[in-house]
Amino acid sequence: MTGPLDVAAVKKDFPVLAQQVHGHRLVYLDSAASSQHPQSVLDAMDDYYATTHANVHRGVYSLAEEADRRYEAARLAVGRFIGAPQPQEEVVFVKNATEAINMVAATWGRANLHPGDAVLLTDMEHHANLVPWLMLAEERDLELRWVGLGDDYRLDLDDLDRLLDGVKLVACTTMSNVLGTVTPFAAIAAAAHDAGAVVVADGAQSVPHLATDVGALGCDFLAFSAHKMLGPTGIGVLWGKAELLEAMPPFLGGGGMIRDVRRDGFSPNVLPWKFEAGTPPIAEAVGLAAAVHYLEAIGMDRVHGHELSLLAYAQRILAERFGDDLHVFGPEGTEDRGGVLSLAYRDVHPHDLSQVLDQAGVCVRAGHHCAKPLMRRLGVPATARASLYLYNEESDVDALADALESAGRLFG
Amino acid sequence: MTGPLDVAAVKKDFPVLAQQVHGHRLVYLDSAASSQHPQSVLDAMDDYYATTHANVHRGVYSLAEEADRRYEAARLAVGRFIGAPQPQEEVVFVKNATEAINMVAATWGRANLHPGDAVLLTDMEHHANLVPWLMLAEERDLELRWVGLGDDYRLDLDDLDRLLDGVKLVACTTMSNVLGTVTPFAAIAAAAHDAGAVVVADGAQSVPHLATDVGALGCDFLAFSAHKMLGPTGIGVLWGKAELLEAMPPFLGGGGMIRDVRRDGFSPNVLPWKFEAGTPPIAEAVGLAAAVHYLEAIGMDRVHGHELSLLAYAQRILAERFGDDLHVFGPEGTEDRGGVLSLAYRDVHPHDLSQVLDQAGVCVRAGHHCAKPLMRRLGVPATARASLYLYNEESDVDALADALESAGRLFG
Amino acid sequence: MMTGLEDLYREIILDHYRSPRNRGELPEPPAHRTEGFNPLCGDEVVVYVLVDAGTVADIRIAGQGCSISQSSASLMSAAVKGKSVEQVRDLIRTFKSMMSIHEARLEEGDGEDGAPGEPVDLDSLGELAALQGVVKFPVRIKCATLSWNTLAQALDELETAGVS
Amino acid sequence: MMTGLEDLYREIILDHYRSPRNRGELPEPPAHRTEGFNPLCGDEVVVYVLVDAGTVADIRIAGQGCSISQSSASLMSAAVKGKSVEQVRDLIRTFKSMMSIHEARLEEGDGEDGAPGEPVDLDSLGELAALQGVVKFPVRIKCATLSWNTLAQALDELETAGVS
Ligand SMILES: Cc1ncc(COP(=O)(O)O)c(C=O)c1O
Ligand SMILES: Cc1ncc(COP(=O)(O)O)c(C=O)c1O
Repeated sequence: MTGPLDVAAVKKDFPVLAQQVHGHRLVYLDSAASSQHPQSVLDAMDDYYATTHANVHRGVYSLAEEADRRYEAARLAVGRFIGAPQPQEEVVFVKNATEAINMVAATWGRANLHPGDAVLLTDMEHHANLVPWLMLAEERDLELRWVGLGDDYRLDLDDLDRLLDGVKLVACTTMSNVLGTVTPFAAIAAAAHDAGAVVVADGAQSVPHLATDVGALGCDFLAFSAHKMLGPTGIGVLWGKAELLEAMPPFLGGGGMIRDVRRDGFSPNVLPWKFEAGTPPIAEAVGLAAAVHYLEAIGMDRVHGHELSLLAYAQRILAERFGDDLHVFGPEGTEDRGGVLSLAYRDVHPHDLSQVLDQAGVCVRAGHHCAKPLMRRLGVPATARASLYLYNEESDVDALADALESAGRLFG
Repeated sequence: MTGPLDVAAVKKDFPVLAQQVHGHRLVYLDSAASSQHPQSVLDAMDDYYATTHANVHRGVYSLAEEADRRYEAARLAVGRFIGAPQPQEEVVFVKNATEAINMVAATWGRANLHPGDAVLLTDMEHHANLVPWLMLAEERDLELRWVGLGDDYRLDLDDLDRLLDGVKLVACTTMSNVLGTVTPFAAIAAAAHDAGAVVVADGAQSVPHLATDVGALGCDFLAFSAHKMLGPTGIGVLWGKAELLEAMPPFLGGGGMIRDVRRDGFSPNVLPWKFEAGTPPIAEAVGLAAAVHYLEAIGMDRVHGHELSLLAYAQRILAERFGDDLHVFGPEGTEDRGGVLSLAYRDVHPHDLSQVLDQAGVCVRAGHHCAKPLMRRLGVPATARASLYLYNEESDVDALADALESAGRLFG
Repeated sequence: MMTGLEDLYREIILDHYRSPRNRGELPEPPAHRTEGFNPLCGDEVVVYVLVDAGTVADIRIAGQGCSISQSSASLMSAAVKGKSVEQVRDLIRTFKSMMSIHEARLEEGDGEDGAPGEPVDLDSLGELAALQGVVKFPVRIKCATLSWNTLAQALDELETAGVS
Repeated sequence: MMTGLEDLYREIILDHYRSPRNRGELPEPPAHRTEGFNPLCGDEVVVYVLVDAGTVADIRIAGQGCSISQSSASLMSAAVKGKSVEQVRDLIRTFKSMMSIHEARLEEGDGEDGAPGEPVDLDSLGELAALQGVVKFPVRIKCATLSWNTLAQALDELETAGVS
């Protein structure tokens, strides 16, 4: 697993990248919003549907047994990918990272947070890791505290000890989807645990791009989505420590999550099914497992290395070609950094930028990136965000720079 | 759309049905648990992934715009399929029918049900339409009332007026997944509305098999899942009347469901996005739309007609060949009936029955079918359930009967 | 200019974007202030409207947004000033129907050849007709209609308050 | 018999299913009663166990279930009666490891050629070894282990209560 990534070979695995857009080759720079899919992921799902689909957990016949086997095998594959000590119990399939965090808020949160209790968030969080806590704070009259953002686009941890004092829960991203900043999560988690808090990691951005080990992160819960890591839409993951999951009340009620149901009550099933009410995303789990296998075959260190070298290239090219006309909201250099470039180009509005770039086949995301509090902190309503993944190469960065130049001419 | 269904042609559309199981052709009789998929549904999802995948709702570039268009077009297709008056606002994509019902309980329920309020359920409900109300009843100290089951396997409505007196919410299935009984939903809904109650329809079993019109049903909410109607796993639908959805608090918090977020609070987005937190099941919506188109091209009346004639055939053949050795839990004949046959064969346990049938390639579901209170009412721990869909034919029923005979010999 | 974009970025639009008309605030009261958000992109518009004797006597626009939302707001402000509330409501209706994508198109169309839901008298829109190219870029429609929806809401609020 | 099923439905299993041993109840106290559920299929087993001086002096099985869960319970009752609690715990462990599917197999295997997680001394299991064919039918494993898990829970409860 050493040596550089063979991007040309990787690109061939992704059918969508053969697209032409407005007569140009597709330059997909929006993987932080959602990534593309290798053929092997699509094939795994098609094969599942065409040979073994059946509902899981309850079927005795061969088809259902095989569906069950593939679904549970996906759980093991995902668990291994993130270093889960007890994958069979601790990996819960949900619909997306957002549901994973909501589940923690609605179960652990409702069971353990009481009026006046403090929850610590950061100025970098995605709405998925904000709104569930805002909702719970309103319902339960909680105190919300905030780790601020430094001028270097990193978390300002000077005050951490004071902020942690008496805190019951810390919810923090492992990597900002706007700034690309990789947070010092393990240090925060250790301090939070010392202060007696439970720690939720929003891993939506880091799990697809960095080797992940829940033990090393030191989190109690980890949330992420398949669609940002080469997997399908419709499935995400909540990993939680078994003893915490055990003690939590269930989230949604329905089939599969019960041990018994009577007219006057029910008892919940064992882990992880207690948290998987209704028919789960079976084909999607199979697709996610195929995505995990694809990433593992390449190696996450190689994926990350590739992204950092592209990032360095982009930082250099953009500075050379645009100088002060272009601002990147994010740490300089490649330390504590993923391949996300949030751009402000002169005073061209990000929407207009993205529209003009699209004409050259270049896909970047314009908007607040579901991080409105962070946008307010940055003093802009929106940015144009280019984000990199294993299928991007230097020519994609060049295409971005060329298209930025056209936009400059248009909005002169 | 008249004339009988061309089953041979239909079967060719379903790749899984070309499978061999233990040397026999696959006889899939478990569509009430989850249906199989025509190639067109798989193709629609593959095409989406291979040509247009991007995250929805926020992208300016062409790929994202097309993803958005297909996602919202799916909403319209689903809305039209169920006769939704305002599909663009009223059709909410969720992960499955179970989540749809939980959402109603957690939002409308929490906002409107207070200690002592009464909720009316029936003895026929699936756990998906029981456990959410049991959970809410415990949290809110609600009174649960029950419409009983008659000896004819239909709801016993003699007491309905008394039961409805003072009731705030009625949650009722449109078709039992165990008995095949089609409930007199419109009459119940009308009486419930007269009593001032809000009415939730669990349409998981009827929407895939019967022409559906939410106006004719008279429900306020309708829940169903794609995977039982030729669509993918990972997506379901909550339809709700716009004015009720408007007034409800949001369910999950996160990206896409907000209008604005500040450190001290948030305001929700407009319908339907207010209820769609996080990245939705985009490819799955595209697949569901393809399933809807497939069903519409055949015509739901033809689908249902086909199932009823198969049901009649099955009822006759099973009675002829097994007489009193075989009991069907469900209404006699085809009136108020879908193609579900819950069987008890001598005293062979359903698990053993299903196992033996599997050896002949015949897939039936053994168990409580997520309806434990109903099982207790029927006085059995489980049944073996054969369920029919548009791709089944008389030879499938014959294969079932032959396999039952082998089981009889083994457990004689 | 790159192909395709000329329909979106007409000269008149770029002009209103670069030199927005009626930018600023009005004292309230007597003016009425209403905020509008585009939740998808973060654009915010603030409309200050002064209604006097059934007429939009003055209007100012504040907030931030892209060229489409800003120019649309600017064009709107120029178009409504001095008109009766009734005329303004008509104009809002006409403008929004120019901007509406027909449902059939959303479901069946290829994203390029759609026609608006109802026939629209473009002549009655004057300079505003320059925005019709936006319909070809569905995501931008919300940008173009943001200020119009906000103005409509402002008028509704005033009506509820019994002012107009 | 149809091919493949003979591994599951061995004659000895069908015999215990048709004529279950130690079926019934025991008065409690002195016996201890524990219920077990298979949430996936609705099978319920009730184990009555009488522990006296560190020995399973008597055991009875009630409840409902399929041939596998019923015969497994019957075979279990015959195997544990008269044994010391410690011996019974050993037997439970051995039986469950015969029934365990190795994780690697779940992930990579084809569902037919799996081997149990640890080598199991089948000889020590006597008649119980007849249940090893169940491993080839993963969904049925929970049927076979239901009574064993319930008995283990009963012994745990007794230990907690300080009885054994
Ligand atoms: C009547 C009924 N309601 C609800 C459900 C739940 O559907 P899902 O598991 O897709 O959420 C089912 C299917 O299992 C059902 O048959
Ligand atoms: C940091 C972060 N957290 C959470 C999410 C939410 O992911 P999803 O929309 O898949 O639920 C995202 C992606 O949008 C993200 O970037």
